[in-house]
Amino acid sequence: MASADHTDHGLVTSTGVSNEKLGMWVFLGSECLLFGGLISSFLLYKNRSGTSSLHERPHDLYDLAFTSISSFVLLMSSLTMVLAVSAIQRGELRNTRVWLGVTALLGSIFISGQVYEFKEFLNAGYGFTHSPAWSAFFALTGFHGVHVSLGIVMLLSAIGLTLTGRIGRGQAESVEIVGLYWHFVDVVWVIIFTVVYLIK
Amino acid sequence: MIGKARSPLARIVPLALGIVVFAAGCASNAPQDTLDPAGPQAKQIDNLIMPVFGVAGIVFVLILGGAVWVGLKFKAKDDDDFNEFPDQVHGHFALEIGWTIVPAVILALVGIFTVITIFDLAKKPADAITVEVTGQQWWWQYRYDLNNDGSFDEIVTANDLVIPTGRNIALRIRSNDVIHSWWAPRLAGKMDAVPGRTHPLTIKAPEAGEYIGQCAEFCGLSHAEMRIKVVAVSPEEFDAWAEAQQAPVENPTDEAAIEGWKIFAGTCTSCHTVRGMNDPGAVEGDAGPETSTTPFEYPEAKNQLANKLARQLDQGTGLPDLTHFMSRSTFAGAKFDLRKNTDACNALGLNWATTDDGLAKCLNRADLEAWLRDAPSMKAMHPGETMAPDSRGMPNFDLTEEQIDQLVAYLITLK
Amino acid sequence: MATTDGTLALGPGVDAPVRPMGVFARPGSTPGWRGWITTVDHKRIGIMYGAAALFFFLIGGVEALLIRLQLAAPEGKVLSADLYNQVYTMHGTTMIFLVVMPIGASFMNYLLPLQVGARDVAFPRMNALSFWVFLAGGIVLNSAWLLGGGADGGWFNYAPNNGVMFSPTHGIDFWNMGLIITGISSLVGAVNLIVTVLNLRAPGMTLMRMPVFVWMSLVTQFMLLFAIPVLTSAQFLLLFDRLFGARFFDVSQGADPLLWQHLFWIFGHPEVYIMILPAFGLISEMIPVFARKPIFGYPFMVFSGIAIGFMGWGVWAHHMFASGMGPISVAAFSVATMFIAVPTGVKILNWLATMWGGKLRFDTPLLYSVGLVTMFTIGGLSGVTHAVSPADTQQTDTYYIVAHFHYVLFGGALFGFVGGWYFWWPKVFGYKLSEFHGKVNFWILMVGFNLTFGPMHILGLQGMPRRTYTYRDNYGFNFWNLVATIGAVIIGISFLYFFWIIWKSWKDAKAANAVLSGDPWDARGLEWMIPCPAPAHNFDVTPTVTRLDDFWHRKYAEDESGRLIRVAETADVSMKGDGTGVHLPSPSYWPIVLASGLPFIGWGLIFNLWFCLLGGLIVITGIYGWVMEPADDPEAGHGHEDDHPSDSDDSSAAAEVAAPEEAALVD
Amino acid sequence: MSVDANTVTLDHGAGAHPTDKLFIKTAVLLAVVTAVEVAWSYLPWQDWGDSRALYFAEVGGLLAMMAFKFFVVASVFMHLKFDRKILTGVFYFGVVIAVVVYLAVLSTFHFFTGGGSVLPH
Amino acid sequence: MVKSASKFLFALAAFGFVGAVVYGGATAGQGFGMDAILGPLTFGYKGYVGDHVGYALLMGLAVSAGFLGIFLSTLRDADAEASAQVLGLESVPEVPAPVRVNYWPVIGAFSAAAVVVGMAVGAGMVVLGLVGLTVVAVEWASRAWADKATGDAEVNQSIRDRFMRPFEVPLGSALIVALIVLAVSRILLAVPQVGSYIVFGLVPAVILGLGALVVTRPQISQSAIAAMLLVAALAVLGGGIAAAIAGERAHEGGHEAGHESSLTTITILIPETAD
Ligand code: HEA
Ligand code: HEA
Ligand code: HEC
Ligand code: CUA
Ligand SMILES: [Cu+2]
Repeated sequence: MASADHTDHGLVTSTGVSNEKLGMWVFLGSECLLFGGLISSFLLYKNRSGTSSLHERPHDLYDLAFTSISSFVLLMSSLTMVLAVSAIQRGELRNTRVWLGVTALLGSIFISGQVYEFKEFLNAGYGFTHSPAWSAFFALTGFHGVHVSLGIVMLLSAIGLTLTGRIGRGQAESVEIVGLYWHFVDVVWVIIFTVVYLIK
Repeated sequence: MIGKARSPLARIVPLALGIVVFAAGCASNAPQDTLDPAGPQAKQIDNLIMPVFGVAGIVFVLILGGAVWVGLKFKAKDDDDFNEFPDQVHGHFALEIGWTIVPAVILALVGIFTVITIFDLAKKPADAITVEVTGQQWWWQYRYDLNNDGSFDEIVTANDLVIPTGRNIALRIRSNDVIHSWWAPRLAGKMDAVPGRTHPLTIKAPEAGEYIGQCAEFCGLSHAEMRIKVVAVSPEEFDAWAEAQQAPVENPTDEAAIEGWKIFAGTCTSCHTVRGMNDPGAVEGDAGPETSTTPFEYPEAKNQLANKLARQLDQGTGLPDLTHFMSRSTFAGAKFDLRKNTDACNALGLNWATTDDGLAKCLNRADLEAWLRDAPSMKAMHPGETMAPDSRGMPNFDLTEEQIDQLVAYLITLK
Repeated sequence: MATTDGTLALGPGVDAPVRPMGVFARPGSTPGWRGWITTVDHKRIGIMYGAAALFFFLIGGVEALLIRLQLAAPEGKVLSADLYNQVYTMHGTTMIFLVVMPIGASFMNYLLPLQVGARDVAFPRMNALSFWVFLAGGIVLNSAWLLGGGADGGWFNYAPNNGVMFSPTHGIDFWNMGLIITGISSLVGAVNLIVTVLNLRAPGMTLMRMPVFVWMSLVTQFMLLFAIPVLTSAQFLLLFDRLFGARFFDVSQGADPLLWQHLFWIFGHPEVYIMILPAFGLISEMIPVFARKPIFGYPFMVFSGIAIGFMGWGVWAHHMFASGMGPISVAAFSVATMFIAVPTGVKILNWLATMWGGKLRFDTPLLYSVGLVTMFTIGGLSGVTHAVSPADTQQTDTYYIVAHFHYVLFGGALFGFVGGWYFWWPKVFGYKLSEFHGKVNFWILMVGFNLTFGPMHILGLQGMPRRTYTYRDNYGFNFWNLVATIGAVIIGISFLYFFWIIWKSWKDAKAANAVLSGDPWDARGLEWMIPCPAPAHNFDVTPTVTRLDDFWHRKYAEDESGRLIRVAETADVSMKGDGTGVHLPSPSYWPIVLASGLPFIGWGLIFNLWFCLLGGLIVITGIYGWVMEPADDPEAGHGHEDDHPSDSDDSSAAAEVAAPEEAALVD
Repeated sequence: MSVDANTVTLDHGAGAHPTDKLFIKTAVLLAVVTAVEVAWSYLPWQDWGDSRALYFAEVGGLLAMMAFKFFVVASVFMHLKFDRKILTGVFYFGVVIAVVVYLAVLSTFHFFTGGGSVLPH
Repeated sequence: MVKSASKFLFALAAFGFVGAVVYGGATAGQGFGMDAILGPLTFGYKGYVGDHVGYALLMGLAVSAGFLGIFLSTLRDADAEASAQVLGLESVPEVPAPVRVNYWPVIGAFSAAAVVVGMAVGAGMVVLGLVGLTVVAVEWASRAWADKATGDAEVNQSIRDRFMRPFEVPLGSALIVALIVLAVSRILLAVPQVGSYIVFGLVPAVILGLGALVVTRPQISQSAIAAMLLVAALAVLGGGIAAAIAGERAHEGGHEAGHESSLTTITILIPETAD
């Protein structure tokens, strides 16, 4: 595969950043407001866990040790993601695939942890429809989970595309952009972990 | 080409000015006119806004006048050579800074008075009567705490808010279902009734009379018909009224009324309350209803949404309390007059129904009967076909004319 | 590795058929409706936005007329209470989301690339996507009329009245899904246009050389970018509540309905500036042309626009003055709101100053521009009286508010847009709209508009609440309501007239069969440098910009005495539109395919989740088909290899910007 | 975020390319901070009294570490530090608006003054 | 042009559709009437559909087969004969038979078997079998079509890819994620709480370590990596299945009683400034 870089097309932009990358960053700026809305809904509602006899609040049931591990996992996936990006920038396709794969796997483990956590709460009698606090909890973490899952699908697709040759060194930026999304999701978890889990 | 006289704004200005002038001099028979304040709270608002209208009016004249003037003055002549250019001014820093600062200063002034007024109006009034105002689809309920001891007196009314003149009334505004907004323009600005929250509003009526208002937040089907009537009476009259409100009802003696009483106990009490009512069943065949002392047991009224929420939120019940129904002048969210709206009847005041004569002359029997005949056709409601738990409003009971007469005969005993 | 675009061999010695990949080839430039469906040309997309918005305007307008008919006299019987609530809700929603916003989008799509000197937008396929998604959202929203009735909670749909308990029909679900979908469209569009403006400017076009319209669009798109997700998050909460039994607005479990109000208005207030700023930008382009002077105080115009954009984020709670937030919040938002009048005032005065001392040619676009300046001021001033929060507790939810926002929305945004139509019509369609009829129409509209909405000030101050399907005979409301209804009919007639004008001017132009010059108004922006109508490839060569209003300065320059004189004939500094060898982004099927999946997801959530599956499949197909689509039409015979980045959108447009550049400056 | 440098030929990030070593170091740093965060939240704050100052120390510490992590991930992993400033501009623009606006919302609910009770009573 | 391949697909579509309507109506338990037909016809919007899963699968079969059919018949040039017509050739170019191995029949047979066995064992297996059958039908049909498209196997493959990849890549990825998530979360649920920490901490550590290993040792061959992945996949799946069979761990006496402030409702009083 030809290692055509953008510059080979004579691509010129007013800011020196490619359209795709600028577009992704602009989009991430917008995502802040989306997650902000969900986070503040949760904060507002976190103590409002309903009127039935089951009135424990989300933070009465957290398994902090477990969630800490899952935060580590996601954090490490950010590392592997960035390693994948620098691998492809160097043109090491094999390593790119490995790191992308590891990232995807770590992401999947994170999601498994979330499913596990959700199931535990459900077992304790708290579901999405229980009360404002629980609705907000599931909506926020679930939304994040959906983002992570989409990220994983993107990563796996990227692996697939490196295999068929549609992504090569010349398209390192595509991987970088997937990476931006991935890191953003990680950064959102950084906030959720502190604001939702650690602060009582 | 368009002639000179028809420059862009020549027509708008007189029209717009006319509007402003007209708006300022308020219309005569507008009972909800915000520009005709009566209570001190409304007056305070009025005093604040009038100068602001003035400022706005001046800016309005300056800008629109300016636009017209510029338009006329610099309009190109038909024979102008367009290749002759006007001065190519690119801007004028001082000027622009000027018209940044001047409005800012004006607004800062307005802002100061606004903030002062906000905090002034939010003050907790001294020596007030507390009234809990509960909005529900689509009428208002009032509960009184006359001595402010935190527990309610046995005064529960609907539609008419009776208050003494010259006294601060501290309203505690709540809701049993969706958001409403309590608004009697001549007394005060609006305050939303938000379920789950309690919002304060202070009103005071300097003079006796009726102050008209209306629910002002869209609250569903009959939002347009969720009306408000504040009846201000002298303190003496108020005390008498308050005492009468707390008295228990008497059992009916009239034969038709007794029949009506039975129907009421059978059909209506699943929703409505009549405090102190006796069980008509317990006195059947006895010496007479007036000797009965068995208090009536109300079936649980769970079929209406408002009731459910009211219980959960621990606030006023969700359906009109009819104990002293005949002391009101309106019914069904003040949509209909109970006391005929004639000068003679209005002059009878709160006690219009205490005399047979007053009742005969002033009872709006037609609407009341129509209500009992088929309430949903009188006011858009969601009564729910099977009185479902989310029903809101009074259903049609397919009563016969005779039953309706009997019910009315009973209702008019609820003085 | 097999190349996906290789010519398919039919066997030895057989030539490839014309379309080697059948329907899977990237479509070429097709004429007719297929060409429109697959187009990625920003100009065509702009036109489609405008056409769709006009269509929705008819719907919203008919709804408005129904409202006015019902209210013409007390105790009206045209609509039932239930129907009235649906009609006014859909009226407001339609006008805002399906009329004013897309007309703004239409102007921005058409003009931004031209005004910054670009070949197309940054992501042409995404541009097509945002249009089709918008259309899908509009269809979902309005499909409610056919599937059980429209939303009935008002355009801001307060909780908990928007819950299933209180609004059991599906109307609000359609509202919710429809607006989530149009939100996606706005978001995609915002990313696209922001990148376009930031990245695709012609050489020499620095930020402070961009036309004011480009600036206002940039601010608008940033506001959209940040406002839309807030609405979306609120709508997701509502969706979960209504369709999956969540408790976000269940008061009996401790929810607080004010949460919805905050989220809605954090979106809602920036939204009102999103609606007005494009119109501000348009008239900033038009007034200088007809005053024959440059815009007065360009930097102030730019910075006040930016200031409005910033301040717009700090005032949302002025819609909640009566909601019981407590005096501190009320005071803060009250004061913040007032100060937004400052930058807006700067704009108004700068427009007047631009006209001042000019040589005003009152063509229709200028009439509408002045109409905006004056009518918007009226609306702005009533806005300031709302900002006085104690007074607003008397005004809120009355017709005084209705008067305010129709003055700013109709008298502001729509006046600017209609003026813009007159101004840019020749650029888009190659013929001018009739000046004579345009002026007559303006005055009819002006009278109708003021008759309709002027009296609402009075009605509101007299205490007539909005959103009421009926009013009483003896409240003093009758006369002005009748006047307003008459006014509304006049507005209606003036729009019928407008449509007739379009038709008539088109016929006349066809009969006359004259070719319009590229610069019929002697205007200033780069878009006037190319022929009317604009050729598909925009500029023959990418212009190099040396100052604001570059095109104007190529025509005119100052002589020794400082007076402006013509230095070049327009034709000499214009482009002929005959550029060759310009490679344009290829059309694509996938945007419309992807968009067509969304309504199914929307309907599916409401009726049957299996539809979601179908919709989801379509969307996924769309996305991956899109990603794997070759960057070019294979027939184009374009030499360079096709291994474009696949996870991201086409960089083709950007790549193609590298078309020939102007070698030397003209002067 | 004004970028007046017009039409710059594209390059992948101005400045030198960060090395993998830097990324690994960063990750270790982040891991350490996360560990401190967790430990911080396990400290027996209640036993030390319930003064406001203590409360602010607890919550403030957590928030500070969170902000630090956010910033580091964005700067290093997401290359903001090495990339053109416009990217930092558009992203942090959103972050700042989100933070300011949502904090304002929460304070209208008296969230920080007892209504939603983050503070001890 | 409707050729035999598309005819087959249309027949399959019709079969699936009729099957879906009959099945949906029959399992609706509504007796025979308008509803029983209307329901399945309108996707349950008007009237009833019985067993949703079976109905949806049959419908899915109908839709996908129909889609393929339309697709095939629009693609005149995919057909040798048609191409010949277009090009005005005298003779139809020769189309060699496909040479690649076809696994789909085997998978199809397994799926069919799963359905049959599932009839006896349980609904889950039937569903699995039906899903398998659908996948097989789609994949096989697309491949059969692509194999005849031209004489060049590589080109055929690329045609097939262009068409199928948009489905395969995302659905395949999603499937992988779903399997991992299901399996791992099952394991976490089955082991005791401390064990869950260990599993949850160890698995990512191993993944990370192996990743680092592979990257730093370029000599590790492709097949070794594949073997590693296979082992890991088997471990995860095996663990998941075992965990699912074992069921969730017993609940450890619930959580501590929790806080006692049974807040019934939250009522917010707006503070008024004092006099
Ligand atoms: C295009 C849309 C648009 C625009 C631009 C504006 C502009 C403004 N709006 Fe408006 N507004 C709406 C659309 C808009 N609004 C809508 C749709 C609603 C109702 C929503 C609903 O409830 O359904 C609404 C409601 C609304 C309310 C809530 C009312 C209520 O429901 O109780 C308030 C309150 O403060 C308000 C204020 C303002 C202010 C201060 C401005 C300012 O930006 C105006 C500034 C302009 C000027 C002031 C004129 C020019 C200035 C000068 C010439 C300088 C000199 C001036 C002075 C010194 C005063 N608006
Ligand atoms: C840009 C936005 C916009 C525009 C252009 C309009 C245009 C109009 N609006 Fe709009 N309106 C809103 C935005 C807008 N509105 C919003 C946001 C609300 C609040 C909703 C809510 O409370 O939730 C509202 C609410 C609203 C109300 C208050 C309803 C209530 O509170 O109960 C009223 C009442 O008169 C009204 C009237 C009109 C009229 C008469 C027009 C006219 O200008 C319309 C003119 C257009 C036409 C007439 C159509 C074009 C012509 C034809 C179709 C030809 C056929 C015509 C004839 C034969 C006569 N509007
Ligand atoms: C299902 C509940 C229900 C039942 C049963 C019911 N009502 Fe009502 N009633 C209502 C509601 C709700 C209203 C308030 C309607 C409104 O104004 O919007 C009302 C209002 C009234 C009013 C007007 C009260 C006022 O002050 O506004 C009267 C009188 C009345 N009902 C009488 C009766 C009688 C007599 C019966 C028995 C035949 C009856 N109701 C049975 C629900 C009920
Ligand atoms: Cu109650 Cu409106
Ligand atoms: Cu606003």
